[in-house]
Amino acid sequence: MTQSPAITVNQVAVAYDSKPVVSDVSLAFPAKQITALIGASGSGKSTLLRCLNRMNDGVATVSGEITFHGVNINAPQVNVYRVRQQIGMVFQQPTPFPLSIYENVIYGLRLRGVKDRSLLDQRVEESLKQAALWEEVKDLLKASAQALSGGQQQRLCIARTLATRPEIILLDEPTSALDPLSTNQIEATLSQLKKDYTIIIVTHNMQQASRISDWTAYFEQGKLVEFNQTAQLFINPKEERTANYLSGKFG
Amino acid sequence: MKNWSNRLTGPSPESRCEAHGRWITRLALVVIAALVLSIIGFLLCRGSRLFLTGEGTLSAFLLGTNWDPGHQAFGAAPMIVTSLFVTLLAGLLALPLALAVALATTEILPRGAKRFLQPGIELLVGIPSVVYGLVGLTILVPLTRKLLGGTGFGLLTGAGVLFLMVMPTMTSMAIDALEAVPNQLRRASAGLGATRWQTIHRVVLPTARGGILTALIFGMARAFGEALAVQMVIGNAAVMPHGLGSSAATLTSVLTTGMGNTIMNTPENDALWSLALVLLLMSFLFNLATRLVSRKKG
Amino acid sequence: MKKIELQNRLATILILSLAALAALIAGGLVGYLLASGLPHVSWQFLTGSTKSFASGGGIFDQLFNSFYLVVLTLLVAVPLALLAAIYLSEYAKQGPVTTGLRLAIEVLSSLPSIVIGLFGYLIFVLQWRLDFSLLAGAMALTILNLPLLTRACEDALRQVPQLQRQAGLGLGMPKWRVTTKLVLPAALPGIITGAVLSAGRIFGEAAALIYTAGQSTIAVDYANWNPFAPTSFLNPLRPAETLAVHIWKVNTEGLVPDAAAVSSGAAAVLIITILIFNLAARGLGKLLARWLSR
Amino acid sequence: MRNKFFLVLGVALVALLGLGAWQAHGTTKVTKVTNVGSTALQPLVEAAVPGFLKHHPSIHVTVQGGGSGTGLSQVAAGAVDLGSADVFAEQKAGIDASKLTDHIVAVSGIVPVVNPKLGVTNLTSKQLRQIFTGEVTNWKQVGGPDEAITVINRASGSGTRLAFEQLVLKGQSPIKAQEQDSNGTVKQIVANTPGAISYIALPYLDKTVAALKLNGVAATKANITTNRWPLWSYEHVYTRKQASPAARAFVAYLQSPAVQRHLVEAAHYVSVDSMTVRRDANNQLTRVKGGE
Repeated sequence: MTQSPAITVNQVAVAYDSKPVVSDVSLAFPAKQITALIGASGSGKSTLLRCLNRMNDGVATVSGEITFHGVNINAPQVNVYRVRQQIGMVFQQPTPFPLSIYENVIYGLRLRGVKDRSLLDQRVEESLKQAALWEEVKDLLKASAQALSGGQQQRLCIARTLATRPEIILLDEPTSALDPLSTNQIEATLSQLKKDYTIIIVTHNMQQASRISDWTAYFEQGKLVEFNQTAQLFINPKEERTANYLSGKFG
Repeated sequence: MKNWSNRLTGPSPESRCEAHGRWITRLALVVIAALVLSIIGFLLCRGSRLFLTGEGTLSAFLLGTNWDPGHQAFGAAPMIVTSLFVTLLAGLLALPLALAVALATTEILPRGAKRFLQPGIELLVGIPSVVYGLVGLTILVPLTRKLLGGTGFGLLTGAGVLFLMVMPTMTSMAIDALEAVPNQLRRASAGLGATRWQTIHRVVLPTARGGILTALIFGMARAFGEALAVQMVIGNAAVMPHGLGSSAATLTSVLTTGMGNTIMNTPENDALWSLALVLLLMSFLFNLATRLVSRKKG
Repeated sequence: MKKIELQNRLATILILSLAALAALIAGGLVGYLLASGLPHVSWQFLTGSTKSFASGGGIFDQLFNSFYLVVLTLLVAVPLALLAAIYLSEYAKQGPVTTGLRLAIEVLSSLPSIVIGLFGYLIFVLQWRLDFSLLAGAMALTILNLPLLTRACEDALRQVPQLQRQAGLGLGMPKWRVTTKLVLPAALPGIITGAVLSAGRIFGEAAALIYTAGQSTIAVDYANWNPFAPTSFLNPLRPAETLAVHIWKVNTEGLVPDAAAVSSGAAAVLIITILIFNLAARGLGKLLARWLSR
Repeated sequence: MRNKFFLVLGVALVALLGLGAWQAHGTTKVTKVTNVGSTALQPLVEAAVPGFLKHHPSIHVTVQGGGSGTGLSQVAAGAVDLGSADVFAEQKAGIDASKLTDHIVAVSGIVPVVNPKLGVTNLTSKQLRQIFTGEVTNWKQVGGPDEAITVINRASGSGTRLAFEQLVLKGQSPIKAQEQDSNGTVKQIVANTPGAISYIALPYLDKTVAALKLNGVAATKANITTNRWPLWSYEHVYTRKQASPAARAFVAYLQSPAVQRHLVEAAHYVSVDSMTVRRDANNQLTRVKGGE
């Protein structure tokens, strides 16, 4: 690793009520790379992802340190909204708001009080281009976002996240509700985006992890088992449990 | 480093907006809580006067069967029994029909049916209780007279009018409860080869049970508190009922009839407030019981 | 297999016939009221004012008062119930306090309206010196409608998918913004249904108003738009008799010879008014949803 | 832009309201007089308000119901200016009658009524008493058809019931029967129930029910003024001993010829002036001179 990590997780444990879901995870996510979090359902990978922009606030108790630019984001004086503006999130299912495509993209900016029309126009075009949606929707910016197909909606959600210019984008199984064609398009988009953004993606699809990610972390029962460059981890896993999971053996 | 820690900490328009929102919703809740608690406190205070002044005893009030406040007889048992019975009867009559309408609109009939139903239900809710009472007097009382003999005034007629009054509210809430059942569940059940009835019976109804119980509670609560309409058809005589056709009086009807004719802070008036307190306590117990039942099974 | 299908068919028939029975009862009721009331409704009846002892009185004042009281009450009750519902569904943690509060609110719904009316009389009318007034009536009716309204709002809010909230939060929006901008517009149809049902109860309520808004109307000036003027029709501090109270009064202590006609005519007018009001409220709700989500 | 629009709208609204408040404040001061009490008397008192307003434009009178008990309680507590009642304050326990001033504004006849299909037109005082005490339960026992008697009593504590019990039952207690509070409801129930009997105030009598003669005497105004028809009671308006001038003015107007000659007649009450007897709170009759 030549660059300093984008965000660092140090001895993090998460519990719902008093039931632990993630325990003692330490991990440094490399900047401007795609990191995939894999593991069986309930392994705690989604929970960890949601901790990275404090989406677990009020839902679970998080201990340990999550450091972003030297700041522990769970510190009491930290403003959660500013963290989330720097670390965006895209969810399993497309979540377009019941508005036009244009309004969806600039939603975050509008709320921040940006009024400059030309800046907004420019952001819409940029973000949609980055999300590889511009060509398909440039003539229907005023149309309702809910008329788009599932794949288009998900790319719109990515564009919406991009429009606020975050540093890190968290994706929680972004293609699990999509068909293979749309999945391909999203993957291509993500590969393009890593030039400018740090991307952390939770996926159940191991091919997807191996196709697009630079780094992969394997989780089992709330613990980080192995973290390595994707090629290494998939071809030559150091841990037996990783190897078992990758080859479809459990227990 | 310094730069970043500045960028991520301290208040922002967002955090101010959030604090503002929390504050305003909490304020609303405090206002409501204050209102509710002051009413409850008010009733506790007024309702216990009869016993505190020594004019009546609690046991004589709850178990006595002679209600004649003008002559220091404060036995509220006949009204308690009547209120409970009439409410239960109305609820039990209304529930199947309300549920049937709700099932028909959400599970069987095409979606358009709801459009006609909803305004209809809302209309029925808005008809003043006096009008329900008049309808009861001109239609239900003669009907009961033919059916059971006697005067036609009595428990059954009272329950009938209440049934008419609570059915719309219950239907509307039952529809909401059924609509809250996710469609995936229905599809999953149908996908397993279940018939519509099996899906309703094994998936939809169990899932919506909490909501249906709430509909029942709200419907019966309204029946419990209704006065003007019942008073016109139940015979309004404070005696222990001995059959479906016998005249009786509910807590609310006695309360409403007597309130305007008694002087405040006299035992007669205090006894009426005690009736109101009983009403409050009974519906409290009733709510609590329903909650426990739905929690145990759900 | 055969048995299951037979069972299915029987159950369907049973449900449909029970539903048809309910519809028949309800339809018969409304039809009966309209049929017995509409013949007495005339332009003069709608626009005239009440007479004390002679026949031929109208109901214009009462009709307007009903409308105004519904508006005033909803103005007080809906924000209060909605904010409380937002707190209960979005902010509050499940615990004994919220459960207790919910229970208390629900228990409130079974209090007879005359008790609420007397409470309103002793507190609002006397203690707070509001006199017999629309405002005192609106506050009593607010109490009466809080349980149903809070419940309806809370249910409506809860039915908005969690994902929509998360999407907003993920963009760095504060929860309050997410609630007002995303959740509220989506929940609006449910909230409107609750409000419309409450409006129905307000239109039909009499017992709670007898001691609060009063059962007589002062002569008001429909040309005076200043809500502070004592005789203005918009003054919320004037006593006002609503249509339902009028129906009650005519039936109980009416001295007019045509009491039965006035009562049934007023009931028919009330039914039609509620219908119009509800349709208008729904239309308005659609506009509001569009406006809120912008 | 939208925000600006609403800001302007809001400012304009506040300005208008402020102007309105200022303007309303500047107008002549209005004195409020509130009357609470007997629902039966309410229509009469309410009808007097427009005429009173012509003479005293600055006094606004509000007339509300609530029942005689409420009226007496509230006027005694000082919550309202006037309390109307159909009983003497002395007859109600819990009211300090010495603090109140009684103003009798009308006399109301009480008339027993039966279902019109019954065909009974006359009863003796004894028969009426026996019906209401439950000694007689079938109409054929008093010369009517073979039909069970349905007794509908008035709400206990109401003025009409008190008067009826004192004048008809003479101290015996009535059977437990259906109780109704208002004249209108009683009338509707009697009209709809075969074999029903009850009693209402004379102004409320109409064709839906049949009035009974008592010992052959009909309930007419002329018979009431001479006490040949003994079932009648006063309609009172009470004020506190130190009533406000506005309240006193209104009571005076209620007792003035303008109301007594026209409104009282129109409402089918009997004017106080035309009575040749007077009755006190203890039911003692005294003959007065004059009358008509």
